[in-house]
Amino acid sequence: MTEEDNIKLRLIQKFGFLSDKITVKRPRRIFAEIPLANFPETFDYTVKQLNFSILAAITGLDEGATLGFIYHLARENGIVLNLHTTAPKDKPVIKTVTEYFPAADAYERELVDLLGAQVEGLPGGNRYPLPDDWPANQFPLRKDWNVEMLDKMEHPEGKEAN
Amino acid sequence: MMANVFFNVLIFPGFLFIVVFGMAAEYVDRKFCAKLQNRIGPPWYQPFADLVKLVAKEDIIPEEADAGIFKLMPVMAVTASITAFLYIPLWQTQALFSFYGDLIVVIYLLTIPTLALFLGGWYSRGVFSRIGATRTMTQFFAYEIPLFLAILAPAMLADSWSLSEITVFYSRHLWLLLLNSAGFAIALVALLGKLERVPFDIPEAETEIVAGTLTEYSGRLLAFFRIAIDIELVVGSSLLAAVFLPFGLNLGFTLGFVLYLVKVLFIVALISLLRTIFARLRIDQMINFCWKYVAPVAFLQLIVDLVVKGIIKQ
Amino acid sequence: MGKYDFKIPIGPQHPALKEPESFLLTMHGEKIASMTVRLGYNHRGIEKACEAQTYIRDIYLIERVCGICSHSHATCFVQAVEEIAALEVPKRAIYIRTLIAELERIHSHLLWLGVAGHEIGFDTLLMYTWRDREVVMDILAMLTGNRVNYGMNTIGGVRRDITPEQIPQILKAIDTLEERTKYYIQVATEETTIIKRLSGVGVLSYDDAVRLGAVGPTARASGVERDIRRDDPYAAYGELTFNVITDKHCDVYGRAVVRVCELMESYKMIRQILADLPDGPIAVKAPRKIPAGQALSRYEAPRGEDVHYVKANGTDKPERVKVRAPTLANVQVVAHMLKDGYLADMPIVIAAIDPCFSCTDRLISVKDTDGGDKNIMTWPALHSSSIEWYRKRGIDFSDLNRRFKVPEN
Amino acid sequence: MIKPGKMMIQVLQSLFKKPATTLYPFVKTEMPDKFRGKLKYYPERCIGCMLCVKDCPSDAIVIKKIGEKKFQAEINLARCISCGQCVDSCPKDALETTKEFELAKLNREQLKVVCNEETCSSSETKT
Repeated sequence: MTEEDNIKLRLIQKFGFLSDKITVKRPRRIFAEIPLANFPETFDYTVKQLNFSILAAITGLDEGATLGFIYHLARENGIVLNLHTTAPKDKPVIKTVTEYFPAADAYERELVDLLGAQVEGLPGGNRYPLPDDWPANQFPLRKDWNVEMLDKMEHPEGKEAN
Repeated sequence: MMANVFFNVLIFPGFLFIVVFGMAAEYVDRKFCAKLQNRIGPPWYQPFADLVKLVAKEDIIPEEADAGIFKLMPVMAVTASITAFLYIPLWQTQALFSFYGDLIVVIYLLTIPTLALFLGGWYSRGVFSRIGATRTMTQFFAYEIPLFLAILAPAMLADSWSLSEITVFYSRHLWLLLLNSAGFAIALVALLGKLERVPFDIPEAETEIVAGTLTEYSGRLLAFFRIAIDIELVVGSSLLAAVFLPFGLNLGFTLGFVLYLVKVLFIVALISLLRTIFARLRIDQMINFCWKYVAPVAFLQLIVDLVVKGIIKQ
Repeated sequence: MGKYDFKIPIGPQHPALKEPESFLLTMHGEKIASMTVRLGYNHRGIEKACEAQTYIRDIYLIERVCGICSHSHATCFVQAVEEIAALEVPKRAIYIRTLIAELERIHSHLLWLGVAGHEIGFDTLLMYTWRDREVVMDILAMLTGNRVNYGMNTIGGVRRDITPEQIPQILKAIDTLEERTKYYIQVATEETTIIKRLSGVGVLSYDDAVRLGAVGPTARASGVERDIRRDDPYAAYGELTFNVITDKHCDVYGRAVVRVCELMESYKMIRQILADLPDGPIAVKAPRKIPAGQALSRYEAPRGEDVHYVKANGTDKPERVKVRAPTLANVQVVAHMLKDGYLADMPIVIAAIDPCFSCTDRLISVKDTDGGDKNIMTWPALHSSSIEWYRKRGIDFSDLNRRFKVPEN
Repeated sequence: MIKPGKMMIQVLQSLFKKPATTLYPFVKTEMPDKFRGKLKYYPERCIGCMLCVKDCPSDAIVIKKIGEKKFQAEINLARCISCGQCVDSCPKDALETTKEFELAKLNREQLKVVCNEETCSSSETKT
């Protein structure tokens, strides 16, 4: 049995609800769908027990009614586990993973700025990557947003950008 | 008589000559440096073109700066270095003006451009200028004493505080010059610090604090500072040439003058060479280096000169 | 913040930074007490723009994420697309891609060495390394046509072939570069001022490197043995033999050593590639519409791990393209490394991760808006104001355009 | 092994070497053969398939039909990013990259090049 299948098996053994949600696309690439409610425990298990010690990136997706989040976790030997979870657009709340990976800070800020996700427990700091005077509720990576909206966008009057 | 003095001060070998020679020295420095770095380098008129460009630009004085001091300091720097130049023997043993103790005056006049840089930077009130100004001052304390000691040692041996008399003494005892070669090296290192050249360009370290003290300067005021630095380069090199290389001073005007130019440009080339082969030091490393190695060697030079003086007297 | 502490802004415009980025340092004399980073000044909307364009167009857009590692981003992207479309890329194409990738690494590392020299005030090192870098730039120009943005990749292969006459030229250039690199190794390990400025500066321990997720040479200089080329082999790296260079210095000096030694490995790899360059076609025809699917592609760029995620929806435009450039992972580390350091060491510590902020920021161009802040001058206003300034002093530049006007056709 | 001034020897050797830099605008540099510079358009070969227009990443090229089997290309050099994709896409080799790279003009209008059978003969592309 390959290492990828072994990881799949261990995940299914631990979390029964994942039985048909994990696919091994090709060597070293595993994709898994995880319900939002079970995400923290699954994430904790993968990082701490399965030794996925590198967070390569977090991708945010606009999937119509929901926002998708993919956590690309990697092992030292090159195996990547992509944990995909979704949150409804009207309540796009996810928990921060900065306690596991301090570097996740930048990726999560991107989700906040570009997709309008709300990340619980994200430490304070400068926003990234949009300018400080960017208007609220404008999320460029959402599918209903297009560049023309930039022209119609109200420029906050009198508010000085530092 | 009066007309003669005016000619000497304003045209030759005073203001006009030294400004032109300063720019020529800057050109030699830049071109030689470029050659060492395997580049073509600037054309001969580049320093002059830079000057014209700066003079044509608008002077911007920061709102928060102390306008009086901000404007005064570049002029101070230029005048002080030109004044110092008049007391240095150039192509003969006699300087244009001299009196007993002019060595001390020249050394002090040479510190004025540094002080002017410090004050100008400090009163610009910009954050980078202030860091630059503080660094200028910190560095000043590190190189100034070795420079004093290095120039003092030959003076002790010559038993005179007048630059002209020192050159007279050494042109009679040429072999004694070899004794001062350590002093020459130290003075050269200190001069690097004074001129803020790599490895001691800490106060204007471009990648750290933009342009250091000169960050807020622009237009004519910056042009004045640039001239002052060019003149300082010539004056410093001339001082070193007068104290450490005082040979061939009785060849008459033409030959002597050419020899003088060669000497100064040799020292300028040495400075260029030094600045191409080192990285910039950090301010703490620079102070460490100056106090740990340069100052003790300078003291040693002083002691050697004192001992030799004792032997000669006997 | 203590009584005598003060703040200095490094950036968005600063000579030490080649691209706009802002670091606000709280200083305690010459020492840095703390700092905050503000990224995002180079955000150009590339990820959003990718969604609006076809795959073919996206290659060139992605290539322009960064000028120095353009081949890295383009390769990373096309690999993901090829994986989704299940394309069988010809072996020769894969080898040519790898060749360009290694040549790019050489030029990037030599560039870094020069920049590092400049940051510590050693301009001679800058001039010399950049002169020698021209050798590899000429080779890249010969193989691909251009010095940067090579445009070598296309979905399903590469766009240009290598002729047999070019191979000896590449080998000759590699020999020259190898000799020069040996000299730079000597300089870096022997020149006193370089050692003084680099060692003990910007220390990042092994544990911190792992915890903060450092990538590339920055991580390897702290003893973290991570290299995507070996761990997650892509392109032809699975068939090449090379060493992953690590170093135990954990400081800027270690990072310099790692980069210079990696150059030697790259020369080795290029010789292997040219020796076993397979024959055959250089590209397969790719469909315009990519079937639905997703792929994650990882790539060891000169600066560290580059990650691209592509999601396709069956049309000729991607659903989502995500780019994680190496600098975004490393910039987190800089704040840690700068703490309690000297201001003088700030440029070299920032430079030591070989930052590329263009890569890091990728999204939205902000249009200049009239009104708002009155101090902002538009270009025509600035132009007429400067003409006015000179006219007051008796110099008239206003008809310059007329005199310089080039006759129409 | 520590040696201050390690680069001294090489630096002094440089004095007797030819400079590595050139005086560019006075000394011209030759571009490599595969260089992707200004585009050259052959109107007589064009069949109006619009593949180049479709694939251009920066919308720099527009092909217009000006008569029976006659086409003209409007190339905006200010937009062109010199990727050469149009040349790859063209099925009839009606486009070609040249070695010309000094394209700076005083205003943007001059960067718009119109090519048809009258304005550019098959061998020469005029600006």
